[in-house]
Amino acid sequence: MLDGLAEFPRLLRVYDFLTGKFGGSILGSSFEKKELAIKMKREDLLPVLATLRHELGFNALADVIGLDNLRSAGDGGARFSLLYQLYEFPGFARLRIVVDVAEGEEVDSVTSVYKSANWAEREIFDLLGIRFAGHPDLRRIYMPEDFEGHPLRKDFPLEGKPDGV
Amino acid sequence: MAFKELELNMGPQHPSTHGVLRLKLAVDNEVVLSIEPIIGYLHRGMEKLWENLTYPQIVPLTDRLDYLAAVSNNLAYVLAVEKLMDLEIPKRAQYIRVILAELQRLASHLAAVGFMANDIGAMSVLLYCFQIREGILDIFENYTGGRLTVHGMRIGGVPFDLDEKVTAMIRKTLAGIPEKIRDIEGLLNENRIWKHRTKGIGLISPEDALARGLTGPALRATGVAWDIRKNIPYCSYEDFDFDVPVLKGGDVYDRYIVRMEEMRQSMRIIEQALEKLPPGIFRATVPHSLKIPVGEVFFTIEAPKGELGFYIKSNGTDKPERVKMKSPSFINLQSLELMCKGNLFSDVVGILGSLDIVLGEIDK
Amino acid sequence: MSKTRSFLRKFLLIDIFQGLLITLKYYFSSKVTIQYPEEVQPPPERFKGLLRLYRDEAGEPLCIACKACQRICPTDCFDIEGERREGARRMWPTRFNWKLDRCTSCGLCVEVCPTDAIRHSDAFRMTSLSRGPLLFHHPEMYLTGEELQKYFCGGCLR
Amino acid sequence: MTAQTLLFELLIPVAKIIAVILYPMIMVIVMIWLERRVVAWIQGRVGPNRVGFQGILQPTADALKLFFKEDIIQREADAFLFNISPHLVMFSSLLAFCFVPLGESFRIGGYTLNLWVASSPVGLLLVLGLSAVGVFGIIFGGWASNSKYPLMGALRSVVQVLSYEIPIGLTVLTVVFFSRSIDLVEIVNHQQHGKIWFGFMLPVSFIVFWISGIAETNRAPFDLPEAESELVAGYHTEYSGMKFAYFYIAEYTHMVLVSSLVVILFFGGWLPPFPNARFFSFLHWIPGFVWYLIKIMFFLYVYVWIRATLPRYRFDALIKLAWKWFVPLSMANFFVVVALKYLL
Repeated sequence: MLDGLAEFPRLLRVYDFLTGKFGGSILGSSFEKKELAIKMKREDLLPVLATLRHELGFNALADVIGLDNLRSAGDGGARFSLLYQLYEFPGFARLRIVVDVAEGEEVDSVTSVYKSANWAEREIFDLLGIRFAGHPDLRRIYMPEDFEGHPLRKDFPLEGKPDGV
Repeated sequence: MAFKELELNMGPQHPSTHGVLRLKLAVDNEVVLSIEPIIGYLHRGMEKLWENLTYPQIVPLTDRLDYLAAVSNNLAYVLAVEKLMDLEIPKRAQYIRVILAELQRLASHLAAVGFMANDIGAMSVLLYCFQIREGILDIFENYTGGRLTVHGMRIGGVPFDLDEKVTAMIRKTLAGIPEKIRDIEGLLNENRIWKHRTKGIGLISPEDALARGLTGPALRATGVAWDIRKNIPYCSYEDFDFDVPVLKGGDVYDRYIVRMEEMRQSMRIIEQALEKLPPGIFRATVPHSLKIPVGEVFFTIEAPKGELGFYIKSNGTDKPERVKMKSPSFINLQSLELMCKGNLFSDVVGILGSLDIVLGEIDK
Repeated sequence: MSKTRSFLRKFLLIDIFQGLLITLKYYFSSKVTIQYPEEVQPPPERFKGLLRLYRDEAGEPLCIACKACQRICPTDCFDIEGERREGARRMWPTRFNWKLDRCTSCGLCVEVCPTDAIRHSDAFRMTSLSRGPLLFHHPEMYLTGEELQKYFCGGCLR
Repeated sequence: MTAQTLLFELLIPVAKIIAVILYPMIMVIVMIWLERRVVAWIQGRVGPNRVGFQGILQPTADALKLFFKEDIIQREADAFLFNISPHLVMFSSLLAFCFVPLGESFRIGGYTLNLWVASSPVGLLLVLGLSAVGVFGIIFGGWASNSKYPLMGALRSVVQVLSYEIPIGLTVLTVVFFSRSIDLVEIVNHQQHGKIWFGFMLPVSFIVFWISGIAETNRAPFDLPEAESELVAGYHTEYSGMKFAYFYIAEYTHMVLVSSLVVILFFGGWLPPFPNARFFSFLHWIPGFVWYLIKIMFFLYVYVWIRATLPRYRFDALIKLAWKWFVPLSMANFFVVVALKYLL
């Protein structure tokens, strides 16, 4: 039981519901600074988000954050991790679903559940190179089409590639 | 005759796309069939830069995100870092921050209403809005020295104390604003052409708005009372009483009315904050070479354009591991397609103005 | 009643006349713009103008080449070298290059400088005919007023 | 060729023609300056005041700049149409000025000098027809620039001018019905002796004519064909240099033309305000031409005033306004006026 979660009944209810329904696929959860974060297996991302949206009322996806853990993951950790920041109106509860993605793995896109994920996933594809299966039109959003490489990766030089576009 | 839709290209250098945004439109003689915003012309790679700068060095860079509301960007980033460090901010600094943030909201809404009115043709309203906005920029210039890139926040508080000169200037400027706002409303609110160009245009339902993550005045115009200052109070907003204007129409006219109303509420907050300004220090002591233990935080504030958030992950060094900005304009722009469906080509300009997007924040 | 009143308002163009009256009021009100080169609004006291180095009363540079500003600058505009003269406790800057075209006038260096050597002046006319003058060397960091203008473009000294 | 005929048959008409060409040019220069100053003053700005005293020479500076600017023709543009359309627009409105009576005719030593080039019994029809010809220039210009925005600007202006021709025609009908002639000079004379001016006698016709006139010249709330914020610059986006100057001058000439029509038809062209009242007889000392100018300047000021205040109509509302409001209104107004004339 995470300490401090008790005073937040709404988050507690969500946490119990999720551990009940998806017990197997929860890899870990943390509750610091009054923010609940639950780490999930990559495969069950879509069903979890679907239930969160339809049954628990998390009707808006604020942001999808892509992390490159090249330097901080240490050994064994996955190269990338994706954070889905959800919030629920009118309860104003916040929830973060964390999913680890190894190099070259595909994550299924959540645009079917949350429309605002469309550009967020395109941005992550453009800057980090994580592909999203089932995304309506997965194209680069910032960089020109013929740009090779993904700038936000830790191994991408800050000054940019010398011969780059 | 084979149906051939006209492929139109608006931008990236177009008078009313508020910066370098390109809109690919398919138009069947004036009726918009499909619209696809293309962004990236102002991408400066902020997030890559941030990974190589120390925490205090990032603050001036956040000025350049939403360049019409620099102080709000500073506030969002600075509050996120302070939450990450669990740093206690003195009450006086919080009140000064609220005053600066609300002044910035006033200036940003004035710019938004001015640009929108100018796009729809009422060009004098733009000049009247900017006349008022100049007064607010002068306050910023007297307080921190910068008009647009204000750099008005530091980690731990505010750069200078709010001395008598600046307070008197704020009171004098605020005294003149209500009368000017009444003039603008007199020019627009009842004007039949304005109502015709904005009522029932760019409609979006509350469910669609929430599903697409719309936030800010655009969301509050669809009837969803979501204002982070009220619902998840930060930076001692709970000490002030102000109400959140919410309308049901969900069209361009209601967004305009919500913004005008929010300007009045901001002035109310500033007056209360000036009266109840507690004594004390205006900046907590923070070491110059700031090192933050490992942790992560996602913190959002109610910026003029919508819910502006910062996700910061620290790795114990003085440089953040990752800083991601959740930009309201980036997400609001995605619902432009839904709003423009079936409207005419000349409405796209009005809808884009009512969404109040800023490209610096979208392209990062 | 309100139906006919709104029809009358609409038919007699009341809203348009109301708007016209407001613009007429502004037509006769005082103008806010000033004639720039002739009248110049003096920048306020905390104005973040061109960065200048300052000397103490004895004419010695205040700057002790501690490179705090070089470290804090987000766009690294500074390139400073100092040397310690024998028997003195403090350092003197031998090289103080500052790239004006990289500076975003954020003011962090002014805050972090221990001896208040570098401060914002109220100069904002920074036009120059080429990129050369934008790289300031140590002696040029002390120029203010007329010599500064002459250094920039030596032009009309307006 | 006696000196007499040489003078009267050749020199005076030529001088008058030159005057009629110069008159709109000077009015355009004044209008450019007036527009920039008035819009500036309304918006709290000072407006151009550097070139010449209080910016008087600003229009000439603009003209010189445009004169020396490079005249770009698009590669795919249809060169012939592209070049001809500015002239079409310009000269149609200039030509119309020949029939506009600028002042009353007066006798100098046995010769009546009348201040108009040609006063034909069908003057009104000629002026209305010529002002409608200008539309061709806009259409050809927009079409020939072979790019999307000018094309849309041209299409918009076609529909707009056509649908506002009808209310203009109908309202002019009421005036002609009262003055029983379509000779502009006759209309003014009719308003002279003791009659109330048509503007006050037929207020509805005046309002409808004036607003349709604004729409006819693509100005103020109806400036869709050249809506800056939507179509970049509408039909004259691709034009630069002198060709753009032609369009620019043509627009102002057209504005002056419509204002003079309003003044002549509804406010007694060159008549002093109270033509017959004994008490105001001193007003006759000011020549008719000056009265005509004062009235025109008022209407030109209102043009600019409206432009600075009102937002722009959307295209479908513009057409709805014409067909659903103005056409029936002017028709009903005509019948009412006719009925009143016979009943009273």
